[in-house]
Amino acid sequence: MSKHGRLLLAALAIVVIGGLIIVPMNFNRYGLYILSQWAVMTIAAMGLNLTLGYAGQVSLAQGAFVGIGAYGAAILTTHGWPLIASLGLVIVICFIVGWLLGYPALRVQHHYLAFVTLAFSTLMFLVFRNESWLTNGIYGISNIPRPEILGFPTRKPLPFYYLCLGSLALVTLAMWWLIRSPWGRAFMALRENPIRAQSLGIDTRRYTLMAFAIGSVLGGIAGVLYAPLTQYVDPVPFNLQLSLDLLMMVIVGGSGFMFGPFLGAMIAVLLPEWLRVAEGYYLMLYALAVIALLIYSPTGILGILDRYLGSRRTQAASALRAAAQSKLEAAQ
Amino acid sequence: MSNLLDLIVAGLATGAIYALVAVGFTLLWQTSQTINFAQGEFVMLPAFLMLAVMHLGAPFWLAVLVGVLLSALLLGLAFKMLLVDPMLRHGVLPLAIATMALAIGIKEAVKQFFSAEASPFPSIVPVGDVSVLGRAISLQSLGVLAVAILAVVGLTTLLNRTSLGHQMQAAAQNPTVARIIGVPVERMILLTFLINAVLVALASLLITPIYLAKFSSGEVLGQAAFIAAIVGGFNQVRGAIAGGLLIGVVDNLAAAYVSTQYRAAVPMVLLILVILFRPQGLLGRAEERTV
Amino acid sequence: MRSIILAGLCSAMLLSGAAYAQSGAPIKIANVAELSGGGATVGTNWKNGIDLAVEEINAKGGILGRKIEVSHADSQSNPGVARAQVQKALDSEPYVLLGPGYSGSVKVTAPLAAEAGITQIMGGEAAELTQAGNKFLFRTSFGQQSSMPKVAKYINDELKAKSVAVVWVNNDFGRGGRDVITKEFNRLGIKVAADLSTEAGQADFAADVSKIKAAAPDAVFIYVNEEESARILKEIKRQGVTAPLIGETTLVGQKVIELAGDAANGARGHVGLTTDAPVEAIKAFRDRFVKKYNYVPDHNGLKGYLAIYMVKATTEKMGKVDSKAFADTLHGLTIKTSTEPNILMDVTFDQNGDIDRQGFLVEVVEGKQVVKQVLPKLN
Amino acid sequence: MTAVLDVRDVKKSFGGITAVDGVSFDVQEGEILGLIGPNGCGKSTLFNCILGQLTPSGGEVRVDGKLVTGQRPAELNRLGVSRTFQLLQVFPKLSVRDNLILAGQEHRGSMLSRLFGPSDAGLTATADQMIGFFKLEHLANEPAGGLSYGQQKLLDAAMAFMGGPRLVLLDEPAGGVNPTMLGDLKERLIAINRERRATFVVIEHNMEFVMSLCSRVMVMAEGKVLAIGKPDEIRANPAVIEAYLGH
Repeated sequence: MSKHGRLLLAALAIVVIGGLIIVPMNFNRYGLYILSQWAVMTIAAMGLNLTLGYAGQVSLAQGAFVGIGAYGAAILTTHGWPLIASLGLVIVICFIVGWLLGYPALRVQHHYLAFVTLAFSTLMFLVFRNESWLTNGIYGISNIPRPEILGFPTRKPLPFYYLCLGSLALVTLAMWWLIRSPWGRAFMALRENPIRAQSLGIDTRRYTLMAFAIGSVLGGIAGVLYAPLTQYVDPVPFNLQLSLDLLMMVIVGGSGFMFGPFLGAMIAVLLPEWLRVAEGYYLMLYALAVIALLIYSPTGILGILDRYLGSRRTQAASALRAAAQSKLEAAQ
Repeated sequence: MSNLLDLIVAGLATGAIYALVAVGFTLLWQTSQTINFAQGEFVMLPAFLMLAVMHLGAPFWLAVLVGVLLSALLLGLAFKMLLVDPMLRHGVLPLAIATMALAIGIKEAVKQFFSAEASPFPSIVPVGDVSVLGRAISLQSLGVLAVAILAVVGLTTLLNRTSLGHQMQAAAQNPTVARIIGVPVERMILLTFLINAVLVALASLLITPIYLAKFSSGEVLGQAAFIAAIVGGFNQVRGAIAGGLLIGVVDNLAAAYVSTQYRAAVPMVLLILVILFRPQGLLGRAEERTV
Repeated sequence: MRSIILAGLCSAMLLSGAAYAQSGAPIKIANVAELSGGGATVGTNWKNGIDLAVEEINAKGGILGRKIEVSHADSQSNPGVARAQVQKALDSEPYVLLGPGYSGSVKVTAPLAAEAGITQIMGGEAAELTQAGNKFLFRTSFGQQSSMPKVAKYINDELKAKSVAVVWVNNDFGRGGRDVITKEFNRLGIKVAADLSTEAGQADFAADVSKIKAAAPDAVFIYVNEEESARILKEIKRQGVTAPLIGETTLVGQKVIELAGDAANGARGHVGLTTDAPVEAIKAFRDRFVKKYNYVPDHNGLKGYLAIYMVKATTEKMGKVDSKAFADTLHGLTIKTSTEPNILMDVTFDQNGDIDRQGFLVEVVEGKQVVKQVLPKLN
Repeated sequence: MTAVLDVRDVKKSFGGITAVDGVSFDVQEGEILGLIGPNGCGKSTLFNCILGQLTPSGGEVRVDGKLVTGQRPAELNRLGVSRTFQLLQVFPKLSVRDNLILAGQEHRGSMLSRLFGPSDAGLTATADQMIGFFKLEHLANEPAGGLSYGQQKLLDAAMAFMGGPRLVLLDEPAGGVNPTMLGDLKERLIAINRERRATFVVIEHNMEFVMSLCSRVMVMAEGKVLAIGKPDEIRANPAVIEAYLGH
């Protein structure tokens, strides 16, 4: 990218971040709640984007990990644990369960893998619903407290929104670090050509499991925020539909793009709210919008941008090639 | 013992419903790698189309006819041309997501333009029970089973005995080669979409008297059919039938002998085991993979 | 940021509303209900009932000369979304909040309404909802804590059953009823011979019924939704179970009879609120509803309808539109059909927001509901 | 002196068909062994057996005297065995430089240290050196998918050398490459062979390329070794002429 483009991008980033911090100060509780929800879902979708978008492993179980995180936080904080400690435990649990869920991916791929993870998702829903001794079953867990962060209470909507936004920022930084690291490169190699990756010494088994484990941890983190956000957790939101929705966020935003989940979660969380003016028709319009978008760009919103940049890059590359060719011919 | 037999017979009757929905599902996968998450809604919709025609004062037979035609037009032709064609070359996932959105769209449309209430639907099979193996079983279920088996026999005959069928198989198995030897691949794929559309309309006609015409009735059906298709063999029409029947029976046995709270878990565990140890399905053949 | 514009518009409307408040500006009521997702049938009935009542009242000049304006929001049957929509509704400062219908969604939203000091009239039936000391929450129907003991008493006194099979749908509605009645059975010394959870939308009840058969209970208590009631009744008939079948509104309603045919005969149940009640006003309501919406409402349609008339009666009692005093007025209020015919049956609200009203024990005889016993209003 | 690669009696059959039928040979340090034979004679299957992509039905493979039969490709690669593929196998969405860094990174430190270490695993300089060596400087930041076929072939070969391998197995490196670039490629391979004492096994159909590049040539037919020897000997071998020119 040119220096000019980079500067433009940095300016855009500052405007967006500034906007996310300043504009909501005037929002009512509803607006803040929806934005917090967006931040939480973005974190979960980023996890799936790592597993699916970067490492190429189809998972329909991300919703189940949000559920594990939400239940973990709900159970522990209502028993007096601080949220940060529950977060620690949830991370460990999600890492282990995610790692184990990765094992089928070593045997089967693509749609078969999707079906295995789909089954896992349904099983987890049944556990949430049926194991009343732990989860209080269908009644759910209410009165989940909102935490105090460094002495600041987040009971009110605005501080809690900042907590979600701050968490999103931290997760984004960590993700950015991971994707730029040799691991990120290895994940992409796994997606694009696992056999070639192996021949270059990349332990595809371990990276596959890692992609599942880390992706699942992000799902868990989102869940840990979800519980105090709604202050009530029951099994219904964590059925298969959530996993499908998260998959949709990743694909619609643009799978394998760092900021795809931000846009995907925006479509999934904010678009229906905007469409509510259409009353009874809003979900229909929403479905149509998603279908139309996918028909227009099956690679998602960022796919449109990528196609545009891609065609410019190809032009530039072929110009370079032509130049090189003529130089070569001149030398002969 | 007689109890076990009862459960199996009842399970087969329910399984026949799943099987009928699963057949079209596998057809679409075979010819165009389309995983249709809206298949359940595809079964729900034709009944409402027929009800709509009946509301206009048409007799039942005419409503059925119009319903089947509309279904072929909407769920066959339009579905393929507007949704599948533009997205297919971008892989399975975007299309799968689009069908999920389509499922939401169909459900909401039916709820909005008809009703959120369940409506009864006239049965073409006489209502009543007959005694099978000493157990009362509803004629409607038997009707579904008969039609499911007929559909498979018909499809198998079509695919294996006619030149049209051979062309369809060629188009499904290796489109490139098929094109070279002069098979009109595009037309063959369109044909499978039309067959699926007619099958779901047929399923709708048979199932709705039992399930009632309700906007949400596709959810349970779609998921059960989905699992049935995978367990039976994603690329075999008779696999879908076997899978459907198996899921129907397993579900009942699970409720009776495992736990009613976890009955839904048993087919899922079966699904996981099948995928891990026999990914081509119980009756399927291994898919060719290129390294 | 469209929401800013929307918020701006809303506040502009509110301001202009305030200016005209004294000269008959509409009374704003917000409804948040399950209009899509698993509870869509519940929510849609509730919404239609509300709309019918509002239309009637507005046609007659409104409440205290002011028209009613209801906004409907969809909770997607998801507590998280319900919370967002209730927050949105509360931000626009409604007179009264209606809904939601799912007990979980009520639990997550009730503290918000209480904090805002807005009265919430909801459809949830779980026992615990009104026992948390929330002074702003009101029911539209019997909570399970008052309906289930009546059923248990009937099973004990009239049927003299010593063992009962309990069939329930595994959601908050079914589970709640099951938990309360099981407790009652324990108290009365009745054995639970089989405890069967079923799924919403379940098609095949063969396994469940064969378990009932194996348990050979003196009676079967069935607490599932109407469509599943019809399916299980058919299966019970098919497998030849002869024990008496007892349930609630969802077992003996007109819809079940229509769907189950012969198989519904003999089913008995406690009915708190039903369009089949032998009350002229309710029959008239049913006719009006069918005329407008072309189908027979379930009890949720009635609940929505009554919610609006509760608002009307309370407001007229106060003689002014005052959302702060609303809850206090409704506590302990008795609304009589003599003063408000469309409340359909005399009803009293206690300090918890629970209701007291006449109930019925009915049996399905030859495809018709027959009232066997009238359970009088307590106070 | 132990051979870098020692293959003893390797067999591989698929169902009833024996693709590789008891092949034995060894390769000494610094050697370039050519592997030729008609299509379907089992060359690529042999490669895959040596490299752990396939598990041999019988026989042993040793690298520097160490038994490696049945080890996974990634483990073998970290022991210093790398390869190129017959069909193009670069990572199209990664840049040329990232392709090369990727090819070397797993040889640096542990998985954990790579996560917290520099994002290029300290390989940018090495990668750029390799880019320069294969004359791809002007394309370093381009996605590999945008390169021409010949350029991708060069990149593919370059990737095989990033980990500083002891032994490189090249599967038809010259296939589809234009003559100018082919000369380049040969020159680079010879240079690497000399400078780094890397040992090569090369499958190739281009006779001229093989005969001028390799120190020894092995001929396979129907899963067996037909002949092995210096290029001149092979050229003169009647069995080879028979197999190639037909009956």
